[in-house]
Amino acid sequence: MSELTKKHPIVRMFHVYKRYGAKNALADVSLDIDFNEWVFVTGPSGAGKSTLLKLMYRGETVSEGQILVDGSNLIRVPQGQVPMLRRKFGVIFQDFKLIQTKTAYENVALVLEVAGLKPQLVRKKAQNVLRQAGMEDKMNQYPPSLSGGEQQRVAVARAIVGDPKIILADEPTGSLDSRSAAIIMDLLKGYQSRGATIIIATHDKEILSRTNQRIIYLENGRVMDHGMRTDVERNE
Amino acid sequence: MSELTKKHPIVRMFHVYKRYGAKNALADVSLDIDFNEWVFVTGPSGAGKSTLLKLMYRGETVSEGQILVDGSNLIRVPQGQVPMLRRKFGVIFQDFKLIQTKTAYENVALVLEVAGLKPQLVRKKAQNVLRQAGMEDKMNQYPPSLSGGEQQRVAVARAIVGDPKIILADEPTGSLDSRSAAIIMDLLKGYQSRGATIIIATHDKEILSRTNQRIIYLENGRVMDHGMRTDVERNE
Amino acid sequence: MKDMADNLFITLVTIMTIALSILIASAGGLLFVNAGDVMNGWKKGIRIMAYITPETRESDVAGLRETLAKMSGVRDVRFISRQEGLESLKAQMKRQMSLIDNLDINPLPDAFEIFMNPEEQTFEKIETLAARVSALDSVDDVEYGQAWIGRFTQVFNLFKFIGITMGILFFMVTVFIISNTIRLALYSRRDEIQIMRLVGATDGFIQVPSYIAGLIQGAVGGMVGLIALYIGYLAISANIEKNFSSYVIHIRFLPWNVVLGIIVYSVFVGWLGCFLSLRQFLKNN
Amino acid sequence: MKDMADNLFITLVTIMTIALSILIASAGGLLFVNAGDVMNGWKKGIRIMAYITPETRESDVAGLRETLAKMSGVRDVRFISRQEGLESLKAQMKRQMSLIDNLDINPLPDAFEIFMNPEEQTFEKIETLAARVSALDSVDDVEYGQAWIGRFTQVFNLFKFIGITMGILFFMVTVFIISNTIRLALYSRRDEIQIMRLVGATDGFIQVPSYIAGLIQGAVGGMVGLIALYIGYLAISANIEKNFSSYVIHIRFLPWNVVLGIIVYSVFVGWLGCFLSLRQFLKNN
Ligand SMILES: Nc1ncnc2c1ncn2[C@@H]1O[C@H](COP(=O)(O)OP(=O)(O)OP(=O)(O)O)[C@@H](O)[C@H]1O
Ligand SMILES: Nc1ncnc2c1ncn2[C@@H]1O[C@H](COP(=O)(O)OP(=O)(O)OP(=O)(O)O)[C@@H](O)[C@H]1O
Ligand SMILES: [Mg+2]
Ligand SMILES: [Mg+2]
Repeated sequence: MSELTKKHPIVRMFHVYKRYGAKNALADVSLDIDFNEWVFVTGPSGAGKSTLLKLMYRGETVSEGQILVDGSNLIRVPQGQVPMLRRKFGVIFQDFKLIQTKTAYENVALVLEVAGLKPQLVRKKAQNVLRQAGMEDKMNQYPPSLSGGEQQRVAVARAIVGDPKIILADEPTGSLDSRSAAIIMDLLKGYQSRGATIIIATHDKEILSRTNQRIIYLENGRVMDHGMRTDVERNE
Repeated sequence: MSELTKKHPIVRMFHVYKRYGAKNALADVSLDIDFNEWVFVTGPSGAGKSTLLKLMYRGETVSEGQILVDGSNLIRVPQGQVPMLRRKFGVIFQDFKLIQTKTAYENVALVLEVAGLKPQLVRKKAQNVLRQAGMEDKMNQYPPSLSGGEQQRVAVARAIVGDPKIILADEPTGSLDSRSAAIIMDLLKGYQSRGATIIIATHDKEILSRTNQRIIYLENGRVMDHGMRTDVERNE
Repeated sequence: MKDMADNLFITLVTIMTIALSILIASAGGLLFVNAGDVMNGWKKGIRIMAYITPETRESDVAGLRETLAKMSGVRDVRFISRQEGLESLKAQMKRQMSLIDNLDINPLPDAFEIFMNPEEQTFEKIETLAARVSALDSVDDVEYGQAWIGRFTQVFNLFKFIGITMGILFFMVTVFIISNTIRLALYSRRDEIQIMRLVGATDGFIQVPSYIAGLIQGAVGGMVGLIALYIGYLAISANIEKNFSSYVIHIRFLPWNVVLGIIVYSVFVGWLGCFLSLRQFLKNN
Repeated sequence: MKDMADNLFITLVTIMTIALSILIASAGGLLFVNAGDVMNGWKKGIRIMAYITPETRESDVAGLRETLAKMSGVRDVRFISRQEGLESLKAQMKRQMSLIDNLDINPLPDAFEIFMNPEEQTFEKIETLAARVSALDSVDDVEYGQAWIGRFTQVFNLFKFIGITMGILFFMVTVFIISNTIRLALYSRRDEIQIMRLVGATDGFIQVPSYIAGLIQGAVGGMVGLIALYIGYLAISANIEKNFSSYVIHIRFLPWNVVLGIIVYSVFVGWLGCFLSLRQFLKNN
């Protein structure tokens, strides 16, 4: 990803505000995220990281401003097209959002069934991605019977199984020990190399200190630092 | 907590096993945790940390072995006494377990209402503890409208509000930035100094590397290292 | 509290379900009360006519009356002379009046009209008594009123049996539907209940609000059902009175003790629904 | 799948609710079908008697017959001579036979018995026709059978009206209860539905299983209800036949097209319940 490569922004935000009542969860956020880029979003608890990701897949709608995703303006996407928009994303939710009454395998397979894939293909892909996430032997367990880290790995598997253009990962290693976390980060790197754009919200100092990718620093809903890819070292 | 202080174990485990089907979530675990001690439990994802804590408050029952908590043998506690046993504990669950249809304040107050406290006392205590956790201005929000870290702080507030003898904290800083995490750890330290026993399951390298407390290291359901308080430095 | 809005919906569903059950069941009750009234009216009309043999002497008639009055099940005995008999026959036959006018002699015999105790008035008892009366020497023949009323009593009893069976069935159905509604309501609260237990709530603490809600829902549901029934009753009885003046029997509402019983019953149903669903729910969750 | 066990309970609740609704509603239907049979039997019995003035000549009687037969609503006209009239009167009066035996002359007039088309046989029509017949010169007097049957028709029509009103009410109640049961079932799946949407499921994808379940539940519920009704019917009709031989009218089951209609109806109710609850649910969640 050299500086010479021509930029193709896949996500563009223009003066975006998100208000909950009187509170600004996001205020005047403008940013571009390039096609195939790897970006970290960080900042203290309640800074607006999850909100930023939610706006991208239209889990929430903006209060003000505009967002372009892969060329289409989100406020112009009709309700009926929202499912299509969401299939461009693979989201690792901060609270996992696994369906408690479906097994790990069924949770992952659901994404492919929703997209209308053939049953044999669904089985092959879902099992493959669960294996990569190290959940091969537990794929028939229900989420309540999985450990926190195991649930997180299922959530990761679900996010990547559909080969999405953009992966939004909200604290994807929060419940994982460093070895498991490294496996997940490697998995995501593999996806980036196959063309996906990766956006990760995280507190993890260890991960942030090791990266040479761009880090967007939020505080109180505002972008405090756009952290261009060149400034590797960050002072929090 | 000098080595000279006479030990009063508040939690004792003797050859405890916990099986789920053929799998040993815990195998042959024996340990003593002293009154007013501060202990970390660590280990890779799926090692059995959460299971260990669950057994203590009888969220699960042992498959084999015995557990003594504050002098009473858990398998001898009749079903009707389980609520009393649980009131000895303040638990920060890994997945928070906040009631989604109650506000942050109501979630915290519930613990005191369950214990039969007077309404004015409930209000005073619950508000006080939410203030300490930095959630004063958001106590009337419902969990789904709180950020991950905010939910975690409500969970912490709920765990400590009842002045429990033992605090079980399962990954209490997993969703928190380092400054918020430090506030929580300070809060717990305050409770320890008032006589509580603190047991924390965590992956957090930063926290573990800074402590001079005992660290119990689990792997595959077995205790690999009892980490006496003197061996401060640990090799993972 | 946000759960109020969610719960409001479930509460309304429960109340409506109870109200509808009570409405249907008590409409059945209303039907029975009024059908019973009609039946009793008809029953009062049942009497046994004992025709006296022409040869019987005047003095023996008094003895016969005594004998009849002492028979078990007999409430009253009335003598009807042949003249009286002809008068009433004339009154009955408007059209064929000329027929009677043309009579030279009175062909009717003297008779006793025997009334029975309404409580003992079953079809079988009437038949037995009639047979015993008919066996008497001075009695020529016996006619027990409109025999079809006896038949009708049996049909009515059959319907009563069906009604009671359906009532019991309906009771079970109501309890079933309500306990299911409450269970579904609990079902949507199961995370909450699980968490309450984890923070040390006793089953009592968890149950009390459900029980209170169940009892209130039962009482309100019962009252709403009865009010709906009353409105329906007013509409129908007004309609009947307008169309039939007082020709058809006057229909009446359920007596107040039945109304009270229904409310007690619906509170009980609310409680039982809670009891059944909570017991099972708390065991399994 | 674990949700199968959870859903099984909710599915059973829905099916039982539909079955019970159908059972109660179709039991009402059964009652009406049979009451209608009885009414029709009675209606066939209604006729107008036109008594002919004694002065009417033999030749005019034929003309009168023509006139009567041509009147609107008249199906058939039968001449009853005074002899015939007396015979039938004798047959009717068993007890008072001696009374007729003592007659010197026949006091009865000749008469026409007029039968109406059953379709046009309303109370008003009977009265109108009777008035028109009575206005004829050669007619002395008119008697229209058991006037109470006319009254009864009105009572029956009132009950029919109540029945249809209750039927519509019941339809709404059924749809209400079922859509609520389904909504409560959806309610306990709302996290699942929310997550499905987040991973890109269309509303169609989410709805299809609910609709299929709704239709199947409707069909199964309808059939279970009808089977329960049929068992109840067999029990009751056996009971009636045992107790009353063929004295009381023979009761029959619902005709097959009504049975089919009820099943179609219950499938429709299952669908409508889904439709209403899904539409509202997906809008709000
Ligand atoms: N639905 C809502 N209603 C009201 N306030 C909300 C709502 N959703 C989010 N907020 C508020 O917006 C702010 C930003 O939330 P967000 O979840 O984006 O934080 P975050 O940066 O992800 O924090 P964390 O690291 O703790 O997860 C928080 O203060 C939160 O309380
Ligand atoms: N109800 C259950 N049924 C089957 N297996 C279970 C059940 N609960 C836990 N397990 C298994 O037991 C093992 C230990 O789980 P536990 O939650 O204690 O792990 P942990 O150390 O807390 O991991 P993490 O750091 O990921 O939270 C895991 O492999 C999990 O899959
Ligand atoms: Mg967040
Ligand atoms: Mg755990």
